[in-house]
Amino acid sequence: MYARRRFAVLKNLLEYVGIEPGRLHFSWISSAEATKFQETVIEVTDAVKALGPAKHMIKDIRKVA
Amino acid sequence: MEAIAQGIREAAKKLLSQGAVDCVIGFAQGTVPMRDYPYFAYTPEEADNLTWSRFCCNNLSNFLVRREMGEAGKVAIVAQGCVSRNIVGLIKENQITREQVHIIGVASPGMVDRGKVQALFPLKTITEVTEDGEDLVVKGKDFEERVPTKKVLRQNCYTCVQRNPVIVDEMIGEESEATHGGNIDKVAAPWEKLMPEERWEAFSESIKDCIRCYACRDACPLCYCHVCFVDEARPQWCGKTQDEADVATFHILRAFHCAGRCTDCGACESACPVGIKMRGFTSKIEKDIRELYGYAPGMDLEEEPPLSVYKPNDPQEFIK
Amino acid sequence: MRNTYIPYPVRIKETQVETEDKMLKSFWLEFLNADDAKAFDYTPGQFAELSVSGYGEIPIGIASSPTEGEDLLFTVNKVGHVTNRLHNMRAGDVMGVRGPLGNSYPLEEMKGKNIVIVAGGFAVTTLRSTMNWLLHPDHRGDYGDIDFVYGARTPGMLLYTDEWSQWQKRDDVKVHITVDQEFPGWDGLVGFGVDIVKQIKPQPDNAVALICGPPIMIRFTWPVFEELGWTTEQVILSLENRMKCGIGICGRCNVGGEYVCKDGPVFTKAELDKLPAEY
Amino acid sequence: MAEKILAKDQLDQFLGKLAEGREVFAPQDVEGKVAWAPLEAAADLLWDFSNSDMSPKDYFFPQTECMMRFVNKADDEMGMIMQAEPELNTPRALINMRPCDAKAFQVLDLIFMQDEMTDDFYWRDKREKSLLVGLACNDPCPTCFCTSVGCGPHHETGLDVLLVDLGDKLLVKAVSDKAAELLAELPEAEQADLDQAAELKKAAEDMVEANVGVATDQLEGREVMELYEAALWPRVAESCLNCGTCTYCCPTCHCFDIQDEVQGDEGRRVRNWDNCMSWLFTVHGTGHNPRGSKTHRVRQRFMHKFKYIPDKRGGEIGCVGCGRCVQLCPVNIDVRSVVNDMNA
Repeated sequence: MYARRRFAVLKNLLEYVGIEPGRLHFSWISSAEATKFQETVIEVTDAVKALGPAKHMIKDIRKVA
Repeated sequence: MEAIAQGIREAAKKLLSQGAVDCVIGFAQGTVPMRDYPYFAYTPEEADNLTWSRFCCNNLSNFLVRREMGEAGKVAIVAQGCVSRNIVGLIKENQITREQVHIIGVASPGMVDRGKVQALFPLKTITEVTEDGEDLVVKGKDFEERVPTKKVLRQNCYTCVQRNPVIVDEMIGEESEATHGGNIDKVAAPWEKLMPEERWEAFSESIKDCIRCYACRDACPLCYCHVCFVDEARPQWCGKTQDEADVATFHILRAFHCAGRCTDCGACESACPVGIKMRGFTSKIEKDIRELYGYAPGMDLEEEPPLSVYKPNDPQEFIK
Repeated sequence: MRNTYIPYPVRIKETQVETEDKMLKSFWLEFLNADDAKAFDYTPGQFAELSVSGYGEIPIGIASSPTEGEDLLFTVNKVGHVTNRLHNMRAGDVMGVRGPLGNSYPLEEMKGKNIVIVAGGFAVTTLRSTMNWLLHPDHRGDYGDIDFVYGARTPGMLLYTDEWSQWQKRDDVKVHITVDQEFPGWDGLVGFGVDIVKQIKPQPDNAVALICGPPIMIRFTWPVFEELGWTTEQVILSLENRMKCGIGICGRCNVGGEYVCKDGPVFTKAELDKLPAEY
Repeated sequence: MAEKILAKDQLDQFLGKLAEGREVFAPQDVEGKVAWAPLEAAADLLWDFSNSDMSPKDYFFPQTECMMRFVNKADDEMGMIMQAEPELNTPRALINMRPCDAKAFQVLDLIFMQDEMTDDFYWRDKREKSLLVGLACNDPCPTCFCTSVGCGPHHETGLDVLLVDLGDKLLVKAVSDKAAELLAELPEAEQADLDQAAELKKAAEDMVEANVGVATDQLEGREVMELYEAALWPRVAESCLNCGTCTYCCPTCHCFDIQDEVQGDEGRRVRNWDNCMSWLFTVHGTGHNPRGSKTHRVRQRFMHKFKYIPDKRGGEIGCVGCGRCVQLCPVNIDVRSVVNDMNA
């Protein structure tokens, strides 16, 4: 319940600085909810794949520093 | 302004000569224009060096947790609205006790943004700036001009909602209008109106000059962690390079760590040697905290910090 | 010009866990290139930066002596990111060594003098190197009497047992090995190193002492020497500070104007007394 | 070589020659700040400015610099061997550098290039491939104190060429022979030009002398411990935030950190500026910190510049009086007052 508040603020902040919505997910899953866990993982990976490679916050150490 | 400064000096002398406090934390006149600096008066004689002006841009409450001398003793501190709100925050976060501080309250006149004044005189060297009524008198080697003070205040001062201290032991001068008249909600989170791609550009542009000196963090009364996340070595959360990803990680996470605690005092922006305007992103967090949880940090000693409590009906449409 | 930041490639030849708590592990390293082995011309007391690609570098005293051949010995305490990784590496793995770095024990000036060595815990590493140098047939005749005092908390925490056991059999060196408390199966000396020094009463005439150990040991050992009439010029210490470049530039090992990595790590007590105690 | 004259309207030609085989950089007006940037045309050169906000040390000692690389593959043990980054491809020319900044490089040479072992490959590479063309200060700022630390507004140390702004033309003085070819065809200066430059020099020196300076005459004779234990340090440290502003804007501060970074198959060893104000800088793996308090750290910076470096490097002071830290310190810790207190 505390996390819900913190997460709301973080999600808004990340989207505010230009991280695409959909890269950050939050779910409540109990240890008994295996199916929900599986579904969520599929949903999240699909959503992130659909967005394609991240454009920001990516460090490339091959670049000449 | 000089009357207030005189009042501060008198109050400080009294406290020090009575032995009521060990030290009075205020400001003294700096050696460069528009840079009055945090000063620690231990004797009534030293209290003569105290001043008060529109160039007092540090948040003095920072020193309540960063001082090394005489840490055990009681101190007096000069506090306007935002500083008093940070004192409230520090008390609520168990960093200090109310009994340890004697608050010499002053109404904030609004502080000057040095960068704005310099920008009026591009590439020129400003040698002296003095306050004269509602104007600043700006002098250089070959010029002298008057600038209306209200045109060159820090952005946060225009939208300040609490110019008078929220807790006080003695007040110097009169209380002022509560606000400077600006509406924070009209200017907070300036990039909300942009498209996602433009937002990153705006954010990235705003931090591009960062040299990672961490003056913003070190000037902030919220950043009292003994080891900041950015200094943690095991694990190392954040890279040390000038790569945009590393620099952005620092700024985003620092801002987030201040969520629900930031009083918009502007000390970070005033401390920054390269003129980064952190409020471009910190104001978004504070806006959310106001809108989602109806909270303004440091306004009273009782209200629970917004990220340490919850309500069953908190917004959660983002949760699947 | 040689880029002195680039480590020499070496292969781990052999490893050995040294102590019962498994926190200290020794590594014998061989150079991949013969030229590098020649270039790595060192003297006991010097150290090197051990480099593990992807993890970083750590400054470690060289425990071997050049009299033992070209391979290098390092004994590493597992405390951080790099040392944790190093402890997981095995014989055959390739890593890097950068050095030799720093000054060394003043072996030239020590010639003709009696020598007292006091080592505490795992600070014995560069003193193992020194002992091997001093006891080598080519060098032994250059020096006077040698007392070697070495203490650890428990018998299981003593390093290099095979070696000092051999030294104990020699009649040209007095070896005093001690542990802090009585221990089942331990029939050697009991007590702190400083207690042994009190007992053997080393005489200051024409003598030099090398003391290496935790700061607390040094603090208690010096007064004993002082009592016996030793001067601060005769007592030689080795410092450990956080380091990065190892060549006297990057600034973090500064003690006063001295760089522990370049001007040290070996200093006389007289030299250190003139500097801030920032170590 | 005798002094030459370069008319400002001839600058494009001169810069054209300078740019043959070199990248040229100069302080310019970048969004209202004076910053070093690649130079496109003579028109972008500034003539009325005090100095760049940040020191140009970044050209020789970048804030982030890759030192070496390796292949990060468990099955490629030879790949794990570190390989040095390539040297600088194209030589550089830095034009309109202030004399204090050039002097700083000469101080740093004493530290980066000491002997065979302490010979910083990356520093030397860039130093040797750079031509420094200085611009004398005719109008120093109130925070300048170069003359009190062995430098001056028309100082030549560390430069290859010194320019003196004479209005519509520049007096060109070859300091090293590195730029002889560039200057060969320029006309020689008249006596009147030399006289004008000498007057400007005198006037600028007088201006700096009139500012608050630092006195360091007592420092050499004092023991390290006497200065170290002086009463002033806790008071200096009191307002200090322990941020890195003073060290990062400083032309002579040179402390750094070295770290490894990996990303998939790629690995590198990289150095980043670091600073003695940071708690992290000296802390040991055991948690012990030899400079554990703010007072320790603040003292280190001043002692290093004004006592340790002079003691160690033949009297050379580790400060060139550029005044950047005075202007930028968020709490106005003024190096001049600190040093004068040390010297008192």
